[in-house]
Amino acid sequence: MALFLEFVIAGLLCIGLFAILGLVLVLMERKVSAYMQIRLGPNRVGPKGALQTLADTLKLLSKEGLTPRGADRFLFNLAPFVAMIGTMLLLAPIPFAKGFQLWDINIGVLYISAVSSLAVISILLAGWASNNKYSLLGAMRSGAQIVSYELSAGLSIIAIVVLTGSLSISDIIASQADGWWIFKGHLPVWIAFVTFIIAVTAETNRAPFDLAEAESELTAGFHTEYSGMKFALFFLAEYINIFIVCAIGAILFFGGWMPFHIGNWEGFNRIMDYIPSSVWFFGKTFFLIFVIMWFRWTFPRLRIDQLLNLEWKYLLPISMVNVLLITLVAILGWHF
Amino acid sequence: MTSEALKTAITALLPEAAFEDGREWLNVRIEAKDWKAFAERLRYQPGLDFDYLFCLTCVDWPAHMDMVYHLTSTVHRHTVVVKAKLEREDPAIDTVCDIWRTAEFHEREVYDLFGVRFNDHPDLRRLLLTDDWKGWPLRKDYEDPVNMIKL
Amino acid sequence: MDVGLKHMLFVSLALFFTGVYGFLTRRNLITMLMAAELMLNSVNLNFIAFNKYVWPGQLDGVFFTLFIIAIAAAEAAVAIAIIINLYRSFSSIDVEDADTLKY
Amino acid sequence: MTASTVIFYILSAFAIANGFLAVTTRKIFRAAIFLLFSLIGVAGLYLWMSYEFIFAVQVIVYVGGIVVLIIFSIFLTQQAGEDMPMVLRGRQLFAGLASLAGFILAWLLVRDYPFAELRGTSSGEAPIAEIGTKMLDTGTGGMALPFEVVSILLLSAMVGCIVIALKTRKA
Amino acid sequence: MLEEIGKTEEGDLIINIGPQHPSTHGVLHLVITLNGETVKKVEPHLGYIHRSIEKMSESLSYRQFIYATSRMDYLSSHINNHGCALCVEQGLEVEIPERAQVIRVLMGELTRIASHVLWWGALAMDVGAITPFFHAFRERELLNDLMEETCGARLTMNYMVPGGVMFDLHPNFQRRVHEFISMFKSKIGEYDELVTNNAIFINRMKGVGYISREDAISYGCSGPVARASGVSCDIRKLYPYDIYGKVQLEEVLDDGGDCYARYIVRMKEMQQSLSVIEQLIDNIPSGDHMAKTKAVLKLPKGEYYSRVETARGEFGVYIVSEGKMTPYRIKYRSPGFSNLSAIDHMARGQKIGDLVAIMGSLDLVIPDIDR
Amino acid sequence: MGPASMIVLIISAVVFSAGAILLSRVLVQATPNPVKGEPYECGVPTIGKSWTQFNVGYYLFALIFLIFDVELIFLFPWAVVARQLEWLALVEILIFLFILFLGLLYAHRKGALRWV
Amino acid sequence: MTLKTYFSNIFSTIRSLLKGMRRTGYYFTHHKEIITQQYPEYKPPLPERFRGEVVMPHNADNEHKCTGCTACELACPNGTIKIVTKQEINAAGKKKKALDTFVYHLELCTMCNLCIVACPTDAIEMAQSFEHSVFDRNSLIKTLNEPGSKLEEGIE
Amino acid sequence: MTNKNPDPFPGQVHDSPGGGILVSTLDDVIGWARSNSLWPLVFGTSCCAIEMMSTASAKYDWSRFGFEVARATPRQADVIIIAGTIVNKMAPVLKRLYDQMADPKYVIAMGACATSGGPFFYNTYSVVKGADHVIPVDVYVAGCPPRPEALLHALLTLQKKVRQGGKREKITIDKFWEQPTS
Ligand code: SF4
Ligand code: SF4
Ligand code: SF4
Repeated sequence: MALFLEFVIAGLLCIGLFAILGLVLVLMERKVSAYMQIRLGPNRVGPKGALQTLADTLKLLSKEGLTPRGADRFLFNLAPFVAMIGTMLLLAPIPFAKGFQLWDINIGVLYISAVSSLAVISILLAGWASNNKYSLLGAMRSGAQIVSYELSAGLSIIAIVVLTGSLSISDIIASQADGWWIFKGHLPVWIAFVTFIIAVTAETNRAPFDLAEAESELTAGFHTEYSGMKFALFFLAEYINIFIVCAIGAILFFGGWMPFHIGNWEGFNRIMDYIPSSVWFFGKTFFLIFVIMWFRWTFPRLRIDQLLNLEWKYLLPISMVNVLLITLVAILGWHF
Repeated sequence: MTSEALKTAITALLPEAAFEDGREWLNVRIEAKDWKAFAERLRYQPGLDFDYLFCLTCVDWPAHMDMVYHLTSTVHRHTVVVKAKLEREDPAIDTVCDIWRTAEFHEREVYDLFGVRFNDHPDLRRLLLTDDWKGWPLRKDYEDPVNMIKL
Repeated sequence: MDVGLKHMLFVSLALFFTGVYGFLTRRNLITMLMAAELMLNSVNLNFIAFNKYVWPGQLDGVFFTLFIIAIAAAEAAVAIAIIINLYRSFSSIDVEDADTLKY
Repeated sequence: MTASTVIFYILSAFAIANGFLAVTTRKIFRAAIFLLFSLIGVAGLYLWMSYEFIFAVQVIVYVGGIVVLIIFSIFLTQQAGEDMPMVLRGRQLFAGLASLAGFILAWLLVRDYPFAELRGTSSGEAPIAEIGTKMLDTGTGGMALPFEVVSILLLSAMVGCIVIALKTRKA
Repeated sequence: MLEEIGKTEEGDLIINIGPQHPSTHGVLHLVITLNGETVKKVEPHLGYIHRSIEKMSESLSYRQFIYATSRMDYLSSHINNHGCALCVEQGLEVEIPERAQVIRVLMGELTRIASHVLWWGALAMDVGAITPFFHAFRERELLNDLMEETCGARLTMNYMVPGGVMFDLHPNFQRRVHEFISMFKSKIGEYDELVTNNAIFINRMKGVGYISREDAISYGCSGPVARASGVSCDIRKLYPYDIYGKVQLEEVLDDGGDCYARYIVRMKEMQQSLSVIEQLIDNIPSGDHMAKTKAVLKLPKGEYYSRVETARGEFGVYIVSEGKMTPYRIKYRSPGFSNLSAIDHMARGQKIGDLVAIMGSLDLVIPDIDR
Repeated sequence: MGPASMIVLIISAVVFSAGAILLSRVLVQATPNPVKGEPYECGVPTIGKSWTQFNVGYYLFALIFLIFDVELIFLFPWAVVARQLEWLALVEILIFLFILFLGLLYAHRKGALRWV
Repeated sequence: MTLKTYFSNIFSTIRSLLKGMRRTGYYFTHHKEIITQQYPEYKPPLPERFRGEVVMPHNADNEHKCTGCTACELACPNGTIKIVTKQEINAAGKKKKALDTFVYHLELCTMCNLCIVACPTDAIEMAQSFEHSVFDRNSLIKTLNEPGSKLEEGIE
Repeated sequence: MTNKNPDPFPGQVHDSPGGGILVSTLDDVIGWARSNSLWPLVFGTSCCAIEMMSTASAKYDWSRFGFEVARATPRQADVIIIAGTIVNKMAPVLKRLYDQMADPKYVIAMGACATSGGPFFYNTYSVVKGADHVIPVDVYVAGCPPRPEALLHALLTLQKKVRQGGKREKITIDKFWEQPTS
């Protein structure tokens, strides 16, 4: 019974985290975009606009979620579920703070890259089931895009795995107790980091890689026909996905919840330790999220062939070579 | 080329062409049946090179219709206005959209609003109005009691 | 009743013969490929089950599965390339159509 | 019946049911999706047996790769919205009987075969480090050679794909 | 070659872009035939905003019809009004005070900048960068404000009337124009940072939507679209009206013929407009802002044609008068109409994403096309 | 919490989504009309069917992806032990990656990575 | 493509992208660049020439200057103004045309200013009000002369 | 630039005089949410659309009220701002867009054209004399074009209506424009 209760509590916690993260991230996106666009952004609803996204969510909740008549009803309604499950499952190995992790699975990062491929399925499902040309085109685009970029994302993860010798997320974090990889690892880690950020931006369908929902081309892409809560679930899943990939980025390159330490400055290190580990974790993650948002509000969108070119002719060969480079670094012990 | 020189050149091309006093540009009045051949000469004859059709329209007069073509040459920078008189009942004239590509849309527009048929036009459909529209709205006798509220 | 090797074998057999059924009834190359994938999967399941219950601690089953998956992927890729090629040539991927066209 | 047994039953029922749907549904796109679920069910069984690595491999290759490819090929070749033609009764019957018979036969064989089950002696896990070591091991029992051969296999598969696929592109 | 691309075959997909679509800048309806992502054919369907302005103008007096033209190409409403006013003045044979001429040119060039700035933001938005759009509006709002002070409206001005301009300049005008100039000069570098030099943007634009010089002429293109293909067609230069003959103005030409060339031409045109404004702003002659005209205007029987260079190209007004209070027939030659007709030519064989870029680079204003 | 967390997560995802969708069913009454169910295509009726077959160059990328995906899964176990095995690991992976790189090069040469 | 151009491509691309990011980053951190005006609280001072709607000013004695000459009605390009006149007997005992109702269709008005220019007595002018949102469009049809108002003395 | 007028969340828990607590009704909460999250459809036909863009732009910034999430598809939009003239050819499209929106949906007629045909009321053969001949309109805003502030005012007016649970009676329309399109 106690176990059952634990499960229920964990489930509720996850749902809560999920919902709150979604609200916060959407609000953050709107504020970030506003400031970059020399305007104020939401500030009327609730104090400083804090309740804006809550209002949006409640609005979407009280909006009709229609199913087009020609659509494959079953798959159409299934798609948001697949998206949600796929995203929710990714939460399992994320350590939100020291020792606060649902499941320290021993293949942690591999698990992440495996489960995240559910996202592409949900998009293909949604695109196909909608019985709409824009949706289908958008779904195909993002299918090709996501699977392509999975490769370089995977390769840059491997780069770190070579250094740590473990796939488990807790091991990866532990290996950075004396410094984050981004500082310890020389140029190859930087290359891996840049590839990783580009690849996950593409994998989460964010601008400048948002071809799946390229508004000026395909209206709303794969979720053109979705409305109300079904649309909201996609929206939510998209943002949580961003959170998760940024969390992975923070874990791999910035030491997850590890505080910032400098060599043997004891006093400094001790002060850093006082900051709760969860603050470190969320701070780093949100920084990466901000970077990804920064991309979105700065760059024009790539064209589909340029996008695939970038992956196949630039990122993939470079990260393949980079893996070799990092092996060399690891073997020679050139990292700090 | 000056107006005078143009006049001689055009008379040489098409002796039947009549000239009207234009304010700024030379106005040439021709028969509708001569238009196609004349247009080709205007476009391709060296020294004339009227390669830029910048305005194509129609005027509906009580008794007849006038097709009006404003042509200019980007080489010599001279301009000529060609007018062709059409029957009011079943107006028709040859298309020039193979000479000037822009004519394709302009002619469709004239067809749409005036009902002028352009022979050999590749795609003569209504352009601005719905396909099932009745009547030719820019004709002077057009009446539309439903949509048109007269002041 | 504890779950053991026999259970796994049952599942894998069921999957295998579902695949066989699909392979026999479908006439569409893509669906046939899907049925084949199902069968391959049941084989993989077998290997892992044997590895777990009969030779725990050894890794041969795991490696077999790994290689089978690799081969399956390569096979699927080539098969689909062929299917699409067929389709482009005959605008059909029905086995019987391909038959009559003597490909 | 422990929770883990229940989960086993759920997973296997999920895999088999979806597999069955995959071969019987008449909408080809749905068939692909059911196949996907069936594969996920199998992956779940791997996880249940604590072979996390195999689970991840299964998901990455099948869910993220093969099924996506199948879906693409469906988009490319099918009037995907339409039902596939009904299978002939007789053929259905024949295939059903044949596979049922095969299944029963095989099951009868397997059921009574005394496998040397070593239950409980080991957790049966396959730690990824061991897999890695063995994979790179050049000695006897090492998989270094097959490992390199895989790359050649993949290369040839890729070359094959490209040759086949480009044949029509040119045409 | 192009014809070959245009052939439809099995596996082609016909989709509608528009009438309600974010990148058609209004209500253009394109039916495009796609093969995969490649555009095989674009068929524009017009008329979703055909407001029968030509018919309406036939029953409006010569003072009244001008207001309707601000609603055609609303981004260059001053210049449109200018063209109409010129045409009527041609018939009335009135002499326009020099002050009015300068004011007209100033307003025209300010409008051109405002229009190009908006186009810049919208183009960036079309290719997916949203922030430039907001930055563009910052500059545009300044212009709107200063025009509002003088003309009393932000968009549909109806400021130029036969015989001059409706009001004299607002006392603040010169100061605010100076403010704008200094502000704009400091911002134009940011435009380059954000968009012009951006590698993604350049890749999206270069080599896309090519149209050769001959084709541009044949399609009747004008304005920046034609000039980007090397066609010299700036009315301000070729057939100067008002005081354009007296100012220093360089015609911006480029021979790239693609979207990037069109982009560069417009960017340089903004500089040119700025220089015209700088030449004039401190030398506005004093005098009347309007010539004396009769209360009721009647054009003598005859035909009148006048043309001006709007932000989009050559805008012509063709009036046939029977000597009455209202024109007998009026035809507006809109630059967008001809420019749009080339879109099929430009887009064939390109990707669907390119189509959006091409539309953006044509700077379409649909009511100007449909009238 | 271990593997059980997956079950918890799946259940909570389903509960969350289903709850939200059901709740929204209760909160709105929709007014249906005949056009609502038709596919949206910029406000005009669709031309032809939406579920037509597509002729796209995407699939070639998916094919090549599949190959590299398999490569990826072999890289993971390698990466874990790469540091211990040192040069052996480097050499083996050099050969492995080199062969695959040849494939990529071949694809590039043949124009398979070029968009059509 | 040589290896050198390959890498220099990459670097120039990254540099141009970073420049763009620096620009947006600058705006993100410099909030004084924000130009938003908060409308409902902050009502911008509108230039007096701004044309928001046509009004007819009345003086303290509820008198206006409109003689009912219909010049504005004629000048208006789209029939926004309807003048209803009546016959009135003035002080001298003569019968004279006078304004009865000045109907102004705000929903039709294009703010073109032609009526104002046309009016010989400057009886109407443009107001700067712009908050014309209503639930029912009939409420946009306005009568500009106040009930019981008269023509100002001395206006012909 | 502080927030001068925060819109209180009606769902909050109030202290009631009796010491207990009292939660606002569900309808209030929904009205609050809907009114504060009016996502417009990207729909502008002509000149007014430019002013609509200005309203979205930095100076007027309708995102302060949460209106900035302009959706390209009617499925996800809440309000159509008819910014511009509606002509006969466009009318069926507008109707279709409106029909395809998910409930609840609202309409703002922006500018003289959308309100009544405005500048094109007389002597035109193709202009619909007011968008409410095609779809029911909630708020009309006059002007040609209305200033951005005027559009903001219209949106705030609509908010008021929504918050009161504004149910609009459907306007019966004669369907002369409903010509079959081929
Ligand atoms: S401003 Fe123009 S439209 Fe309005 S009433 Fe006056 S003349 Fe008529
Ligand atoms: S407002 Fe002026 S123009 Fe109009 S009727 Fe009155 S006096 Fe005449
Ligand atoms: S109301 Fe005026 S500004 Fe708005 S669309 Fe109509 S004409 Fe243009």
